[in-house]
Amino acid sequence: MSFDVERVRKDFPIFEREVNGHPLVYLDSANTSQKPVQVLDVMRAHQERYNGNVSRSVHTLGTESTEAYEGARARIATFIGAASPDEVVFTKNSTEAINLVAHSLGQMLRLGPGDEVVISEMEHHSNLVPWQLLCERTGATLRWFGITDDGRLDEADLDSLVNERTKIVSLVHMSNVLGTINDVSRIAARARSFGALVMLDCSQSVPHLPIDVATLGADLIAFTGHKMLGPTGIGVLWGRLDLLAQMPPFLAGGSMIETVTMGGTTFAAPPARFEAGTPPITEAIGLGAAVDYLTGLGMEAIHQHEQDITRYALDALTSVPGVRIFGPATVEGRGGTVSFDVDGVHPHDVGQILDALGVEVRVGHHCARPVCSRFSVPAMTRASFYLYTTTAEIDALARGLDQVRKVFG
Amino acid sequence: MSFDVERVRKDFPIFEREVNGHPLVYLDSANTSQKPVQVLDVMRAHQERYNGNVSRSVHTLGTESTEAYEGARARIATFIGAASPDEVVFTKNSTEAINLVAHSLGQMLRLGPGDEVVISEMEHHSNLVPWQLLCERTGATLRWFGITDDGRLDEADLDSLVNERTKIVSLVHMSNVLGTINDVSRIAARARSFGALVMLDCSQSVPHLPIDVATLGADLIAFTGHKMLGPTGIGVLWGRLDLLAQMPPFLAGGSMIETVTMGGTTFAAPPARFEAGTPPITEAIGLGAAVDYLTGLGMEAIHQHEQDITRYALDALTSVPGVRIFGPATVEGRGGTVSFDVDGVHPHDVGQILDALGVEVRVGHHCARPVCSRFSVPAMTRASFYLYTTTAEIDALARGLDQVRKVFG
Amino acid sequence: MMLDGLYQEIILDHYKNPHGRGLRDPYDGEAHHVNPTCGDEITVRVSHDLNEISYDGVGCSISQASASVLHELLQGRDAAAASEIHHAFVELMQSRGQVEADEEILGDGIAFAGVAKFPARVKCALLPWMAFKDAAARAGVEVGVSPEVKA
Amino acid sequence: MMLDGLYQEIILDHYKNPHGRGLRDPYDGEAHHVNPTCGDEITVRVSHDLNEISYDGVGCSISQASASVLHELLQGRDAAAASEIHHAFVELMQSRGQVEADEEILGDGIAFAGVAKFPARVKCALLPWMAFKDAAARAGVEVGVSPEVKA
Ligand SMILES: Cc1ncc(COP(=O)(O)O)c(C=O)c1O
Ligand SMILES: Cc1ncc(COP(=O)(O)O)c(C=O)c1O
Repeated sequence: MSFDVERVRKDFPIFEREVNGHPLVYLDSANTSQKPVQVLDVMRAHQERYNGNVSRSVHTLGTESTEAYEGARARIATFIGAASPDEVVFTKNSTEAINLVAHSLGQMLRLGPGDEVVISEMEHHSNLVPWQLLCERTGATLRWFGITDDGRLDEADLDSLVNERTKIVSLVHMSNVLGTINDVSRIAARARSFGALVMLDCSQSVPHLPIDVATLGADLIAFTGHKMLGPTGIGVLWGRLDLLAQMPPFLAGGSMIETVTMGGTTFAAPPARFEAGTPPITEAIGLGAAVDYLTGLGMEAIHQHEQDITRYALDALTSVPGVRIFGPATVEGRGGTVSFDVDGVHPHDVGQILDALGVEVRVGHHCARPVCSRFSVPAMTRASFYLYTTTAEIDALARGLDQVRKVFG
Repeated sequence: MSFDVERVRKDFPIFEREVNGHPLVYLDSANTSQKPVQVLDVMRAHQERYNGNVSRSVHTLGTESTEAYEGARARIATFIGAASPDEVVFTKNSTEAINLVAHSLGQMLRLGPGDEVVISEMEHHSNLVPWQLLCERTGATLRWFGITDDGRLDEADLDSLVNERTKIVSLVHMSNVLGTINDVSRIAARARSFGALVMLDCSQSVPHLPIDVATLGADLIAFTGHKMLGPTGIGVLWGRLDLLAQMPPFLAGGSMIETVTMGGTTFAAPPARFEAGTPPITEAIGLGAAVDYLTGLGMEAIHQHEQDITRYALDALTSVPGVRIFGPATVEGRGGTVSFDVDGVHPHDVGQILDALGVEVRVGHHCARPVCSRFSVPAMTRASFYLYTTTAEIDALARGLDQVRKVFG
Repeated sequence: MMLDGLYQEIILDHYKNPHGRGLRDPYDGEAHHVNPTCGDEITVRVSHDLNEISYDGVGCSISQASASVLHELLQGRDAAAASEIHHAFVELMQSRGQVEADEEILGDGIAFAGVAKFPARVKCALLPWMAFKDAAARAGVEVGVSPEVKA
Repeated sequence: MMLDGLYQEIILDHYKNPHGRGLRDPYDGEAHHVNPTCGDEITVRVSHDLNEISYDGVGCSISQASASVLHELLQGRDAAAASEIHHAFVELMQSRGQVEADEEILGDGIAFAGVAKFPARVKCALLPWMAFKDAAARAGVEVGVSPEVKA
């Protein structure tokens, strides 16, 4: 393996700590990732040396801050293949990015009764509830793709689901529960043929896969900094510039205006139009550093490492008696997020016993309750991997599951 | 002076740097404040040792993160005198907090034609444009208090401005341009007599004054972390719990739900209802540390120090020929933010020359263009102070203004 | 957090062999509670004299065992006794391990003393008790003044 | 950033004694531009043959001097010449100080070379030139293919 995971791990201070007397085995990166010292150092240096508000000052600190902030925007634009930094809007997380789009497109398209918005049963609540509320506000109808038994998007109803009434299609690119990577090309092509706009929730894909928005087939995508080695408090909306230019603002306030009188306001061009108030400056700069770190290792290499780990994990879990895996059974078209059930033991109890052994997995509905309902379970246990995950950690997980079965045997 | 400003300054690493060969003289704290090492250390330690997502995990990292995050909420609640931590909602900045209220109250009150929203000419764009848009969306009417010649809220029209049609009154507590601290007791009492809700934009007051929401007379307040020694990316909405409990959600997504099906969603109680998605975790913890730092020094002592500095600055500026001060001429009812005009020199040029001398002031319309229009200037120069400001820095400003007059003499 | 004290034998027994499980008629008050972070759910039914307490739900060992213990402790007690026990259990759970559990009052409930040290699991243990309190109120029985607990 | 090169005598002269200031009739195209961060504003009017260029606005020394220099350089030139000058000025401003200014083409405009090193002020210098470009387009004159500049 050319990917040197042990060297990578040295960049992450948290791996020095123990949990309950065991070395930390962090298998919850789909929830939030750990942060390398390179990212933390850039943020700290900014706060100690260059801190000033952006876009508002002619003074040196303000200019330096603005350059660092806009520099981060430019590097993130390059990272995802955007045509211009102006296509990158900073938000606080994916969730805000999706809400921004739901509100702004709803207004731009004058959504109303008879119009349809299409999502899927595989969505994270953050790409589900904003569309439910949009439909409630406007009278539009929400429709959705189902999930097949092996955890893939069920395209059987494509022709009836996407039709001349469809205005927006918003789908998860990689499922945070099943690990499925959705190839949306057929859906996007059909949506486009009816003039519908296509959004992808890339919260789980941008951190793990090489993404190029020029060829992805989406008009808009959302992702979030804390899942890709960056800090909390920063997310990204990418949109085609000509589309962003037509979209009305969502949050309003300082820095998104052109001119203001008490009687009325005109708005700045994107991305400023969508960045009301003081943005998460240090956090954007931190995300820029995260993108540098990821680029340094290479997204292709990272993805390859995760495929190897996932293959190993699928094998290991399959050989634990009583374990049932949800989602694709092989690494084809799936990422390093594996949810499973341990027969007769509630996920909460599974998670608790694993934690006692230092193994950190997530349990619950993973903010995607309809996925749990689809597979008729109230909750699942999920192990999720990243560039720093090792096969030894998968072994620790498997040993932990043996322990679980002993306690509840 | 019992307040030891030199000791305070040692906590701020940025004061070690020079700007253009001069020691940094940072007079732009109303724009964003500098951060003490105590805040930066807490954030760094969290990121290196305890980083996990909140409210979603039973594992140790998640539990530790959640306790740190909720602990910060509790300390911030105490800092402003809230009845319960549940009254404190974390947002990304003041601007988001105000937009949240504008959207949620608009829906809750079913705002429509005939209803009125009252603000003032003294508002920051962040407490102005959201209400303009709300009125556009709903057909309600926006009305506003004017500003007197000496920069105070003009209450002459109170009886006609606040009436039985008034549903919401939202006012700036301390002006970010004029420095005026608004005593809103008469306005709030009248608003309340008609059943209207009162919001205060405390972005400039919470960082500088002892604030007790129990006696402030507002139903809701907003403030922002980066102006009070905290990081960027974090703000606060405080609201009376019984009011928050009635308000519908604004941003939707993970962590703000009770239960979700494809057909519909029910929502969590406040504050979770208003915190969709992964919140700015490290940033909230940083703001908690900032509040600890401020509490350690004492808000009364900080305010007293700023009053002393402001008195000194008003004297110093008044003695520079050609300088005209906007806003209250004495420290009574005003904070440490002083905007002024240098006769015949555009603020951009004033700011540029001061910057060449290491003196960082803000120039422009300060995101409050109507205030500039009110005083018939396109822009102003503003010096703003904080707990770390010294009289020597005011002297440097005065010397800088002499230089400005020389260049443009 | 180490597991010491979390998975007591008593708790695992109640989990594997729950007492009084299943919803029964007639009843005077019913409440359905959900733990939104983990998806645990419980429905509790109560008669006005507390002679019948029935429940059903899905959830982890802690929440299910807690429901079984609740049934054992409260069914057939008068309002005052139920209130005292309810209060003692809630207090124990919120004590972070600082309160001594009284076996006289709490019976098998003392096995939950260890749960109090796991903040993420306190909600699980309390879920049936909060649902019971609501169901009882709907049946006309006020169960104490236990501090409200956040879901 | 030190002030070296920002406040050149030439700039201060144009600021204190602007050329061609004031809006005049008739004109064929007009544009109003605003710099939202600092509130600077300018209105530019242009005749279809570029024989009349008039302007008015409020702003700092850099933006006002830049308008005066624009007037001096472009009024009465043909579209090709105006386009060349416009292009050279925009290029100079976006060069961050890496491009040598050509006095043959830019005349007094070369005094703005120093401004290019102050990112926050480049917008000020360009404000009149962007407004001119729009006004000219409305008068039917395409001024070059200068890269678009963010306000
Ligand atoms: C009075 C006032 N209100 C609102 C804001 C907006 O704060 P933020 O930009 O952090 O959202 C500011 C500062 O920019 C302010 O001074
Ligand atoms: C698929 C997916 N979409 C959206 C989100 C929301 O991201 P955030 O919580 O950062 O807004 C997440 C993660 O929580 C996710 O996994």
